[in-house]
Amino acid sequence: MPDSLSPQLDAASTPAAETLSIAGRAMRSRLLLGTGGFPSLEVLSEAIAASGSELVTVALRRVDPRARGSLLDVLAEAGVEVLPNTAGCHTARDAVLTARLAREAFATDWVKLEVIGDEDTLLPDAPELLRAAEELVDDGFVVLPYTNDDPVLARRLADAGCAAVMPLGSPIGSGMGIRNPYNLSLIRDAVDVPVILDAGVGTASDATLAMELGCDAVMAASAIARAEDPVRMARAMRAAVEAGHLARAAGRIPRRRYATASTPDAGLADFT
Amino acid sequence: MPDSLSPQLDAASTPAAETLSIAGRAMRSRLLLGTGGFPSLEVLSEAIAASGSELVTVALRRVDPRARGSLLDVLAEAGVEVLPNTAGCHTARDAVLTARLAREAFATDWVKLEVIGDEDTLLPDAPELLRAAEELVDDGFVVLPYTNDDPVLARRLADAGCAAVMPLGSPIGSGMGIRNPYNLSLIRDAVDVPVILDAGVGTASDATLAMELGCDAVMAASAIARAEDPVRMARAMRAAVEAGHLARAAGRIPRRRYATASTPDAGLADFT
Amino acid sequence: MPDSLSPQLDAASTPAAETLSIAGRAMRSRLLLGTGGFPSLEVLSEAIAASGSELVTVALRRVDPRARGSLLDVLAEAGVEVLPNTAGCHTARDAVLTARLAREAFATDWVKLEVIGDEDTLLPDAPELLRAAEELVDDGFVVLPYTNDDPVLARRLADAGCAAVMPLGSPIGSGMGIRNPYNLSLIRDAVDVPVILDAGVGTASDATLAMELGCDAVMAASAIARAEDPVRMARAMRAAVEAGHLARAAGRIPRRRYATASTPDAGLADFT
Amino acid sequence: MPDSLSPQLDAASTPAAETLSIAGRAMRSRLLLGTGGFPSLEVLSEAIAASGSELVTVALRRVDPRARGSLLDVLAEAGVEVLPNTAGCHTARDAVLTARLAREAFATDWVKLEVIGDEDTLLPDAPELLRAAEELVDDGFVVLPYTNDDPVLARRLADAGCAAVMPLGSPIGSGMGIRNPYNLSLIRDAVDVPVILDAGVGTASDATLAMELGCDAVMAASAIARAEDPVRMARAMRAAVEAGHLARAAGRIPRRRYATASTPDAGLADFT
Amino acid sequence: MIVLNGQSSDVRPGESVAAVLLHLGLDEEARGVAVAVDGEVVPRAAWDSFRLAEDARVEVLSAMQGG
Amino acid sequence: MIVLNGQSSDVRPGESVAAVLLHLGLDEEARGVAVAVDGEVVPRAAWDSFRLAEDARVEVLSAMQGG
Amino acid sequence: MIVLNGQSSDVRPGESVAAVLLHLGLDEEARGVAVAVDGEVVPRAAWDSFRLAEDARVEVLSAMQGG
Amino acid sequence: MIVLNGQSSDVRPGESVAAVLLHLGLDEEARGVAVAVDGEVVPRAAWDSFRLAEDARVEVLSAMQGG
Repeated sequence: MPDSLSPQLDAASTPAAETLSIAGRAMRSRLLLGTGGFPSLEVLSEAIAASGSELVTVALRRVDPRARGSLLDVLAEAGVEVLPNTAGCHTARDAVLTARLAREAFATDWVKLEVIGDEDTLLPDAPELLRAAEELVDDGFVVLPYTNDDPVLARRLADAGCAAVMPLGSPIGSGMGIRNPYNLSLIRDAVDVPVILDAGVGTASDATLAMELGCDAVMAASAIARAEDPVRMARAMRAAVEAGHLARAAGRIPRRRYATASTPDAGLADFT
Repeated sequence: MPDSLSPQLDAASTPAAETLSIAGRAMRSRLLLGTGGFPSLEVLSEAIAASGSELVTVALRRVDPRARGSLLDVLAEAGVEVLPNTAGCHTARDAVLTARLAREAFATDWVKLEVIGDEDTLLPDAPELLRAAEELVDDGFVVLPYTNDDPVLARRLADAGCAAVMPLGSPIGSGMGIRNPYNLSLIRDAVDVPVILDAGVGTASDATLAMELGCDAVMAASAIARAEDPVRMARAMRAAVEAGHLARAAGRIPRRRYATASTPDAGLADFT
Repeated sequence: MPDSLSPQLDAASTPAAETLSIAGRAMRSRLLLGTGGFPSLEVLSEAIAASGSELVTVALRRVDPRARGSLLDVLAEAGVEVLPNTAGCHTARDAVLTARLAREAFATDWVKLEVIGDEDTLLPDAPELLRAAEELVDDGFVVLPYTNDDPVLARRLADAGCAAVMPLGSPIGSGMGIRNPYNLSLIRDAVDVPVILDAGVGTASDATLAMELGCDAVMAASAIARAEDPVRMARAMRAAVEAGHLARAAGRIPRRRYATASTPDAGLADFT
Repeated sequence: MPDSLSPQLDAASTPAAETLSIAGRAMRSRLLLGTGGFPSLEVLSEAIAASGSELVTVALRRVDPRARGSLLDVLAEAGVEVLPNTAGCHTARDAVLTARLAREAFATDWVKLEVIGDEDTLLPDAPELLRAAEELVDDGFVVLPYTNDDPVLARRLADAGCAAVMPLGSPIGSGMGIRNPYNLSLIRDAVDVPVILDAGVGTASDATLAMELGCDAVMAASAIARAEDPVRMARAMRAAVEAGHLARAAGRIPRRRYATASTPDAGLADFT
Repeated sequence: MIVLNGQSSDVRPGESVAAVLLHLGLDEEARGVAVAVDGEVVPRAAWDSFRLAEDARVEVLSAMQGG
Repeated sequence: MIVLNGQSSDVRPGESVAAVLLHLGLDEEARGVAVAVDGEVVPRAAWDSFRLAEDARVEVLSAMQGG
Repeated sequence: MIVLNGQSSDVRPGESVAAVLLHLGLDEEARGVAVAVDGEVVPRAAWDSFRLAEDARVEVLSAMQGG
Repeated sequence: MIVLNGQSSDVRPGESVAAVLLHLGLDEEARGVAVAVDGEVVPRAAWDSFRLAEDARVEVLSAMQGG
């Protein structure tokens, strides 16, 4: 690999796989959608359609007699798969229990594993996350862990049997994009499972960059749900992910310090 | 306008105009294509189709008896408009004369005005550029000047009657993307004519960012022509420009130092 | 704290402590020096003097009958304290054993704890690092762990009783500086023990920035030892650390999108 | 020169000149100080002493009967040279006239030439600036133009006979530092006269970086005058400029994508 | 006293989980629901048979927009 | 001696621009062609009438891929 | 009417620049002072001899903190 | 056979750590030296008394430039 300082420069041209495959499930869309933060279920429904997403996250919370079931109905109508998360869990124990309850509730053994270590930044707790991942993999779950951008932790999660890794670009909902593109590219090199950028996406270019860095997919929640026009942003993200996926496969030009004429001087007229 | 350090934060939500309008000509595509550097006219033809571009640049050079006319035939078949450039000119005089010859040759009064001030970087020469622009506007041309990222010069070019301004992101063919996003956003604020990012685009995310910063269109030449797979990169750029254009109109979320939970804690179970 | 995107903006003015205090030991210098990579012991000796450092790292390796003792003699003459490291260890067990051997060899219970998780990047292994730190703290060591830039792990290390945390800016010897200044500022907020930037420093401005972000000290090894002129670079780093330390305490001006005249217009002449 | 994307990588090791020489005047200090914005003349006086500066700027404004002369007295006592500026001028004509009045008032033919093109950003007007510079050089002035970061304009100003060029890092008083380090390094390559970073400096690391990029000196005004503790910031800037100047001359290590062990594995113990 | 979703309830010891769900207006076919008692999952198949002990802490959870 | 596109040519003084184009295998309908003589544009309409002077410098240009 | 530093003044036509400076409390030795009349520099050496015309616009400038 | 710093050695079982150090030209006052046998630290105080077993793996370490 080129001894490069510029993560994208390592985006060697690779055949653009037509489908994303996680734990044997093939998906045409490379955009995962979070369902939180939308102004209404109607807007959520429209945004799912606009995004083309096939996999969306849901949380598990105490039954609210006032609003029951309709979320699952909306997702069923949209024809998307449900990916339960363990949002709000601060220990491996709570996360594992929540995953098991989600399996009961949604009849899926997939789980987006979150073990939070800090209230202000909602950053993951590395040792607890690894512990929970190991336990859930042993218990037969398809584990997609929300992790920080540490390449070593990502590799250990993959080695533990996680079906994918979901490193952050920056804190959840911060909209700060990818703070350390270099680490994302190292994670891409470090693991063989799919890499899904999770958290921090603020706008379309963040998603495009993530794909160019070698991510296999991008997860967007607040960036779409809390945009002024969520449905339009869903379309933007869909195009952004496709753009970045195509660009990586197309093999970008190298970065150069100096210019390279796009119009040769050969045959230039002399008017002197 | 918010006293923001983050150019994109100024991307106030604006209705996404369906068409780009330059000097009264409406175009659906917001991607301009350079024709230089393609491995063959066949690839150029495919790339034009993949890009959806409606306006492509050509240069004027001494007649080569061996290869005559076919370029114009290709562009005619593609149904795109020709935008002659003055590439290679280092003085206002040469640029003005080249523009007049292009008007003769291509029966168009549009010109992409380039006045180069340095051989290594191919950066424009600000005073000569302004002089040439003033002269050509007086002569009835529709002038699209290739300029640096100086907001003051951009405004002076617009004030001189240029139909658009084409600031660089970084040197021609360098692939370094947008070195100073802040200046691009200042240029967006400084002029009322269309702003077209010209030069420096290396990959799709550069184009997406440019649109998010408020550019009305993006010009790509080497980034597509010299990519390992030019046609695929043309598709990537088309999607990238659309993504950025939609994202700006959708109104991105603000950047925050800390996290904002995308899953509320309300109703969180207590397993203690 | 201001909801700021710009780490330095959070550099609230704090009284510049005259001395750095780690585990009760006060030092005037805020620059730690690594002894590896110098062309000779003579240059090392000069560089130590030029750097003003009072604490330098050494490694523990198999006795080499050819070159024995002189390193410790040089350090003794320089009047600096020795900080043994556990470089090369990949497990908590090896790191703990190495720390105990270092205590025997150097009669110090201080240790710079390194537990490496990857050969290419030499990034730390978070769970193993935490385990080793806990064990060594229990064993009475003054533990200064080399950690990644994860604020949660840093807080857990501090909670475990480490005397300081030594987050990286970028991989050891990479010279890439601080890849994620934002995380460094979060670490500053997350712990009460001294924060010492370790690894990644390439040149003086990296050290200045680290101090402005709130680090209490900077560790430099390759940046000085492998510079073309190590002694001159040692002087540069000394000044750089002082500059950043003073600047943070001086309370920098805020960043603004627009200009603020340094020369008021009041009283401006009118020559029209 | 290396085809590098990283401006600092081009910081080839050069002998660190002991003194800065502008138009034949040698100075030991490489920090220029602006006198505007200080809370009092007393603080200004202390800050000058702390900064070690030998050249400070003053403006020309309508006589204020209430506060006359004392500024010049303070500067005389400080033993610094006066560099009049043309702040507030928007045309070549006004700037030239102001320079001539300054020559009358301060008996110096040195002038910091400012020709402003925009009220919000206070960015220079390139064509007017070049015109004024040419006229003042013809009139025997030692011209130090405040310019944007365009390498072509910088070279034309130097070719016109300016004694130095003073490119901006970002808008005056914005504290945004160096928005485009790449352009600064191109300017360094483009001219033989001293390059003095002017405008945008917000904190010490900005000044250190400027020197590492190859600037011969740094001008600071608001960064010092409007800091919470101006005198302390003056000390910080003095150290920062020295650090960057030494670091460039010391020849920094290259940036690498991967780590380079600062502690070799040779002789590593085997505890298995 | 039995705690249901963090609040004291009038559920009596010896009642089944199924009965508790009825209290909440949920029948056994309710989609997207899961139950934990004292920090352990109670599988749907055991909702009828599982009897709540004195001081049981019951969590009845369902899908919510998130993440 | 007349210089055609930077090279000495056997074009003789007094010949028309149209004649020069024929030398290059171009007829008057040639699309995408423009001509400058001694740094001035010669409009298509003048190709027949414009006669080349001694030492004329002629530039005959056409479209090329670029920019 | 003569305008002094942007404001109408009671300076009368025919007065010298030196006289104007006295109005402002400045003598000829005043350091750091420069004078422009109608957009032209009036050198210190001419302060005595230079007589102000009807409607002259006078600018008297000195050092101020700046830049 | 006893392994000394990763290499086979002629150190014989029953010899003391102190003796091994002498093999390496180190006396008991040697500064900056530490010894591990079979993955355990042998404190300086035990160098005399500690006898090496068959197949002992001995690591004798000292300071090296690093980090």
